Amino acid sequence: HKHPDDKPTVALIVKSLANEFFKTMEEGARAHHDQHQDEYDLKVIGIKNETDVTQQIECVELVMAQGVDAIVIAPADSKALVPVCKRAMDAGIVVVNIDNKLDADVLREKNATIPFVGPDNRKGAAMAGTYLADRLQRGDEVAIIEGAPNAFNGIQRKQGFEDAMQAAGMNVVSSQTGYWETDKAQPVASALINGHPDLKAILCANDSMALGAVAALRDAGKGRSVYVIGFDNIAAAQRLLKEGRILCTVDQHADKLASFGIEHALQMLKGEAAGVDQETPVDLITAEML
Amino acid sequence: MAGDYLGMVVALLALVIVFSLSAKNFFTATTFRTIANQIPDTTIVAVGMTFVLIIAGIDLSVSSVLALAGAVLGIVLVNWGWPLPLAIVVCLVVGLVCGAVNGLVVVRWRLPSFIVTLGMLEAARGAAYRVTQSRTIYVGGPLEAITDTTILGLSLPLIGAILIVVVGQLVLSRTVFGRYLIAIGTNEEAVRLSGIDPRPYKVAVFLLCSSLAAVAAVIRAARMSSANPNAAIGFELEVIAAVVIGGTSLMGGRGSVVRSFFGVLIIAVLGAGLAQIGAQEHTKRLISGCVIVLAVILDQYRRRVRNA
Amino acid sequence: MAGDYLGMVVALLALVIVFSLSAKNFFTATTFRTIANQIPDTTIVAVGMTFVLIIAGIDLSVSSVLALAGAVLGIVLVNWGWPLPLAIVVCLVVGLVCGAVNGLVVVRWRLPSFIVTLGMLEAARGAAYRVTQSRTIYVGGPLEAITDTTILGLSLPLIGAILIVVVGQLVLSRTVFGRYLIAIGTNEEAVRLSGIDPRPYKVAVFLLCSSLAAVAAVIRAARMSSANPNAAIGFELEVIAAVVIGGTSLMGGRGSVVRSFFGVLIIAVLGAGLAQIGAQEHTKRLISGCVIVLAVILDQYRRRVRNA
Amino acid sequence: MPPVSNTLLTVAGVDKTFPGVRALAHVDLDVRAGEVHALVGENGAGKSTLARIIAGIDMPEAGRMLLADRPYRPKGRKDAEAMGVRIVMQELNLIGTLSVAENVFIDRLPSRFGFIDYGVLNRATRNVMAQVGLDRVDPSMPVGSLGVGQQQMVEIAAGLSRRCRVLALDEPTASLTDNEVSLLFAQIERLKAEGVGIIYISHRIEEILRIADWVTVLRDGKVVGTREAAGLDCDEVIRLMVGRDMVKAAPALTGVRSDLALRVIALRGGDKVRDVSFDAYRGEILGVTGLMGSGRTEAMRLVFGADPREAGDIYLGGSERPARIRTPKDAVERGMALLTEDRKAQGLLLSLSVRANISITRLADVSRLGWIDSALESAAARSYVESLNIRCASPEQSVGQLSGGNQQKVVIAKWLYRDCDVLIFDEPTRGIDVGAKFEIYQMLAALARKGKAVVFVSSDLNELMAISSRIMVLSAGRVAEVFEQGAWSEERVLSAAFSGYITAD
Ligand SMILES: Nc1ncnc2c1ncn2[C@@H]1O[C@H](COP(=O)(O)OP(=O)(O)OP(=O)(O)O)[C@@H](O)[C@H]1O
Ligand SMILES: Nc1ncnc2c1ncn2[C@@H]1O[C@H](COP(=O)(O)OP(=O)(O)OP(=O)(O)O)[C@@H](O)[C@H]1O
Ligand SMILES: [Mg+2]
Ligand SMILES: [Mg+2]
Repeated sequence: HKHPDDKPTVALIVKSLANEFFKTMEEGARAHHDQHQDEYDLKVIGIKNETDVTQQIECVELVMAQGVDAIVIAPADSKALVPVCKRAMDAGIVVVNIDNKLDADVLREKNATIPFVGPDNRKGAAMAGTYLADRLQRGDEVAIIEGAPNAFNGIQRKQGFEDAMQAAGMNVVSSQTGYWETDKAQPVASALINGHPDLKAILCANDSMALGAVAALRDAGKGRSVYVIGFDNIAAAQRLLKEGRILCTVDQHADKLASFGIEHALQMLKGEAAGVDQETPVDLITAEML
Repeated sequence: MAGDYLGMVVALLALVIVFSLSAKNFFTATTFRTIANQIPDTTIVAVGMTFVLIIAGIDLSVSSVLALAGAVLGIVLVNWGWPLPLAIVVCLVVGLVCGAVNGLVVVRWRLPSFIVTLGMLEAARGAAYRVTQSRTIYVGGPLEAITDTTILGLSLPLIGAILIVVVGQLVLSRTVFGRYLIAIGTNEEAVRLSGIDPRPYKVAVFLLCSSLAAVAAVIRAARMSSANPNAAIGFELEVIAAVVIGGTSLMGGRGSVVRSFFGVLIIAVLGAGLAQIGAQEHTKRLISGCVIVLAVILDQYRRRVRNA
Repeated sequence: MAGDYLGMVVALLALVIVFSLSAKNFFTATTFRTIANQIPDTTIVAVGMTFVLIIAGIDLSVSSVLALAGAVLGIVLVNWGWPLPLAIVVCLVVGLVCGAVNGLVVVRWRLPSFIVTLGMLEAARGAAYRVTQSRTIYVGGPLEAITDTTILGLSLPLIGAILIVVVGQLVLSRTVFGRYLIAIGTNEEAVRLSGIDPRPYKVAVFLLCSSLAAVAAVIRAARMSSANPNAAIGFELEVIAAVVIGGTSLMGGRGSVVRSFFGVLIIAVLGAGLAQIGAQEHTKRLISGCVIVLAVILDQYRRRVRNA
Repeated sequence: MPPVSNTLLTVAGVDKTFPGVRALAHVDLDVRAGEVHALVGENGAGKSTLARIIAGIDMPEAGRMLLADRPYRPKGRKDAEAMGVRIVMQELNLIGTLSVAENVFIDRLPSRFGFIDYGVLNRATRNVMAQVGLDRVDPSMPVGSLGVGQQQMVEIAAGLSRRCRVLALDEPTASLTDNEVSLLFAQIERLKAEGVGIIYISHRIEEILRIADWVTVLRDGKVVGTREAAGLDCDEVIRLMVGRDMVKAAPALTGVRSDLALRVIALRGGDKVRDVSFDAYRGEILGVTGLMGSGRTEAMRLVFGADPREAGDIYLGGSERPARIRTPKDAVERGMALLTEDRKAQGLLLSLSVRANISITRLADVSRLGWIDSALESAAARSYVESLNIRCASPEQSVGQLSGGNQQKVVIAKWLYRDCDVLIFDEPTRGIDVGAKFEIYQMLAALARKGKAVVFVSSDLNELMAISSRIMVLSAGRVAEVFEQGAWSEERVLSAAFSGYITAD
C-alpha cells in the first residue's frame, strides 16, 4: 500500500526535551535530517517529565497511529517500554533503541530483539574514574551521586565509577541517587560534604548533578578542595572545566547518538543492516583538551 | 441538563477539528483508539477527585497513591507470585488504607486536606520507592489481559471508567450520600447543626478517591505491563485541572462527574493533538497553561449567561 | 507575641538536637553554614506565599516563575552581555509581569487562583525552556559576587532574606495594606461592601509573590553559578508546606511571616539532617511527609490551648 | 400514680461560661406542655445560649435538666431531637446549593436504596411550606437564591414540620414582615393545641405579649423574673430587662428636612428591581418597607453599586450630573454607606476583633503614612463599644464570639464611624434588644438633625412608623407609594405593599 518511492518516516522518541542532553540529541537529529532530506522524514517527540513513562508509551502509540516506518527511541524506562516497542515491531515498524538500553530479561520474555545503538556507559564512567584516581591517594574518601535508580545507563555509570574506584583502592563512603537533577543532587552533595569532612571527590552520573555538587561545595565554603566529575559534556560543563571546578566529564556525543540510531534504522528499512547492537564512541573531556 | 454539557462538547469538537485540520493523520481511528486507551485511568481518578473537591477538600496524594498501589501490585504478582485477582485486592486495600489515613487525619484533627494529602504525597511516594527499591517491576502477560479484553470494541478499562462516571454522577445527584457531600462542601457547619455528622462522609470521600486511584493503578500497570514507582509524578495537578475545567468548584459544593469526564477528554485530546502536530515542549507547556485558564474563564461566562 | 514563636523554636531545637546526636558531623559550622546559604531563596518566596495564602489565594507558579526569571537573567548576562544590575532589573521585571498576569486574570474573571497559577506554572516553565533552548546557562563569576559578599559573617542573600521577613511581618501586622489583606482573606465580600475595592490589593499580592520569586531566582542563580530552566520543579509545594507549618491558614485571614520563616528553617534542618544521617530517598520522603502533618497538628493544639 | 404534672421541661441551676464571660448563671426555667414560654433580655443576656443548651448544641457546666420528669442530658443536637427537643436558631443555617426541599428534610430525606424519592420529597415540602405561607416557592429551587426573609421562613418551616415535644424558636421573626408573623403565630397556636411546649425568644415585646403564656427575663446570664404574660405590659417587661425605666420617646423629626441628598431615577437591575425612583433629603429618615422579596434589599444594593445596575441614574447632593457609582468603593467615596441585611456573610469579618471590624471603614484616619496607629484605632473602637453598649470582653475579642445583637451593633458602629452623608441601613435593628433599639433610633435621628440623609429599610412597620419622616413602600420591584409623615396608617401601607402583586397577577 506504500509507494516504493515514498520517503520513510522516522520517529525519534526521546525522554524530556526539557533536558539539555536530549535537546542536543534532537538538534543533532535535525541537523542530520537537513542533510538527508530526500532520504527520510523526521518526527521528534519528547515527554514532559523524564520519569513519566506512561507519557512515553503514549507517544509510541501515537506515532504508531500516524503510521511511521521506524522508531528510534531513548526509553525512559528500560522495562516498561518493551511491550509497546514489541507491539510496534509486530505492526511492521522498525525499532531501534538508543541511549538507555532496554532490559535484556524483558526483551527475552517478550521474544523481541531490538538493536541497541549507543555508548558503553560503564566504560565511559570508568575512564573518568581512572582519570580522577590518578589525582588521589589510595584510601581517599570519595562519594558517588547516581542517576535515577531505574535507568539502565545510570546503573552502568555507577558501576563504571565503582570499577575505577575499586581498582585504585579508593574508599567509596556513600553512593546515593540525585535523580539526574541539579536540584535533587545539591542537598545530597551537601550532606556528603558536611558528613564527611575528609571527602576528596564526588563522582556524578551527569553534569547537571555535578553543577549541584559544585553549588554544595560553595554553600559549605569548601571551594575547590573536593574534586567533582560529571558525565555528558553539556555546555555548562565546559565552562566549569575551564574554571577548574570540575575535573572531567565524559562526552558520549549526544548530537551524533540519534543520527547513528536513525542511520541504523534506515539501513534496516532497506534491509542492509541486521538487528544487532552497535557501540558508539565515548570520550573523556578534561580541561587541557578545551 | 443537556445545556450543561453543550459548552464542553463544543470545546471538544473545536479541538478535534483544529487538530484534524492541522495535523496529518490526526482524524483517524487509531488516534481515537489511542486516546480511548489512555483516558480510563485519568477518568477514574478524576471521578474521585470530583467528589473530594465537592466537599471542599483536595487530594494531592492521588499520584503517589497510584504509584504505591501499582508498586504493591507488581510486588505481589512478581515477587510473591500471587494470582491476579488476589493481587488486585491487595492493591485496592493499599488504596483504601491510604484513603483511610487521609480521611481520618483530616477529620480527627480538623486539618486542611491540602496539607494532609501533601504529607501523603510524600509518604506514599517514599513507600513506593521502598517496596520496589526504586526499580520498575516488569509484570507482563497476566496483567495485560486486562487491557486486551474488549467488549464491542471497547476495552475493559474504558468500559469500567464510563461505568464509574455514570454511577458517580448518579450517586452525586440522586442519592442521599451525594446530596450530603454537596451540603458539606457548601456549609459544613450547617450540616453539623442539622444533626448530621459530616465526618464519616468526609472519610468516605477520601477512601473513595484513594481507592479509585488504586483502580487506576491496576489499569495503568496493565497498560504498561509493569509497575513503576516513579509513575504519575505531577498527575494530581493534571487531574485537578481536568476536574476544574469541567466546572467543579475548588471552594466545594458544586461539581459534576460527567463534566469532569469531558475535562479529561479535553486535556487528552489537547495532549494528543499537540504531540501530533509536533509542537515543541515549550509550546506544549505554554498552550496547555493557557487552555486550562481559558476553559475556566469560558465556564464562568457560560454560568453567568445561564443564570441571567 | 513571644509565646507565638516558642513552639516553633522548641521544634527547631529538638530537630537540631536529634540530628546532632544521630548524625556524625551534623553539629558543625559547615553544616550550619550550608543551611544558612540554602535558605534565603526559600525564605523569600515563603514571605510572598504567606501574603498570598493570607488573602485566601494560592500561588502554584512560584517555581516556574523562579525558573523563568533565572533563565532570563542568564540570557541577559551571558548572551546579551548586559551588566549585572541591569540584568537583575530585567529579571525582576519578568517576575512582575508574571505576577501581574496572575493577579489580573484572577480579579478580572474572578477565577480561583489555584487554577490561574496552575496555568502559569505550565506557561512560565514553557517560556523558561523556550528562552534557554532547554539548556543550563553557566554564568559563573559576576553572579557569584552576590553570594560571596558577606557582612559580619552573614552572606548578602541571608541578610536580604531576613530583612524581607522583618519588613514583611511589619507590613502584615502594622500597616493598612496588611490589615486589608487579612480582611480580604477573612471575608472578601464584606470588605468590598465596606467600600474597599479588594482587587488592587489582590493584584498587588500576586505581583509581590512573583517578584519575590524573581529575587529568589537571582540568589539561586548566584548559588548555582548558573541558570537552569529545570530549576525548582516541585518547589511550590515545599514553600507552601513551610508556610503552613508556620501556622498560616490555607483558608485565608490568618498568618505570620516570621512563623513562615521558622517553617522554612524546620524544613531545611529536617532535609539536611535526614540527608546527613544517610537516610534513603524513600525514608526521607516518608519522614518529611509525616513531619509536615505532625507540625500542623501540633500547631492546632497550640492554638486550641492558647484560646482556652 | 403520681399526679401528671404538665411541666414538660425543667431547667435547674444551669451555668455556662465562655472565655471572659459568664453567659448563664444558675438559670432555672420551666416549660409546660401546650404553652409558650418567652425568653427576653438584652443583647448578650444569654437567651440563645440557654436555647442552645436545651437543644443539645452547647453543654452546660453545671445544673440539670428534666424532660417529662426524666433526666435529660442531650449529647448533641441529634440526641436532643431524638428525645423531641428541637430548635430554630437565630442565625441562618441553610445550605445554599441544596434545594428548599432538601434543606427542609435534610436529615430524613425519603429514599429507596439510598436514592432520593424527589416526588415524595417535593410533595411533602409543598405541604410544609404552605403552612407558613410559602406556597409560591418552588421546592426544587436552590435555597441560596431566596432572600434572607424567605430563608428564615424555610428554616422555620423545617422546624415546624417535625413532631416534637419542645420547640425553641430563637428570634424567628427578626426579618419577617407582619404577614409572615401572623402565619407563624397560627402555626404556634396549632402546636400549642397539640401540647407542644414552646420556648420563644424575641426582641419584639408586642409579639411576646400576643403569643406568650409565660415570660422569663434574663439579665447578664441571670433570671431576674418569670411572670405570667397575662398581667404584663410592655413597659414592665422592658423595666425588668434593663433594670430601670426606659424613655421610649419616638424621636420627632418634623420640619428638619432640607436639601436633596440622594436622588434615584428609574433604577432597574436583577430580576427583583423593575423601576425604582426616590429622593432622600438631608435631615430626614426615609423609611422603606414592602413585602418580603419586594426588592428593598436589592434596590439598595443597586444604589450602592454592590450589584451592577441595568438602568437608572443616581444623583448625589443635588448635583445635576449623575454620580458615577459602579462599585461600593465609588459609593463610599461619595459619602454613602450601606449596612447590609446579612451581617454574617456581608457585614462582618467574623474571626477578626471588634476593633478591626469597626476601623475597617476608616483606616486612613487611624494611620500615618500607611502605618496603623494602634492607640488611635483602639480609642476609636472603644468609644463605639461604649456608646452602643456593645457587650464584649474587650475590643480585642473576635466578633464571631459575640451574641447576635452585639454583632449587629458592631456593623452599625462601623458605618457610624465612617461618618457618611447618606446612610442606607437595611434592617439595622435585626436582633437588637428594645433598649438598644431606642438608642439607635435616637442616634439616627441625631444624625438626621446633623444634616445626614438616612434611608431606613425595615420589615418592622411599627418601628418605621415611629421614626420615619416619610415611608416609601416598594411592591414587586416598583415604588408603590410614598407617605408623608402623618399620612400613613398600617392599612394604607399594607395595601400599598400588596398593590404591585394585585396588578401583576
Ligand atoms: N462562642 C462564644 N465564645 C465566647 N463568648 C460567647 C460565645 N457565644 C456566646 N458568647 C457570649 O455569651 C453571652 C451570651 O450570648 P447569647 O448569644 O446567649 O446572647 P443573647 O441573649 O442570645 O443575645 P442576642 O439578643 O444578642 O441574641 C454574650 O456575652 C456572648 O458574647
Ligand atoms: N447580588 C446579590 N448578592 C448577594 N445577595 C443578594 C444579591 N442580591 C440580592 N441578594 C439578597 O437576596 C435577597 C433578596 O432581596 P430582595 O430585595 O428581594 O429582598 P427584600 O425585599 O429585602 O426582602 P427580604 O430581605 O425580606 O427577603 C436579599 O436578602 C439580599 O441580601
Ligand atoms: Mg441570641
Ligand atoms: Mg431585605
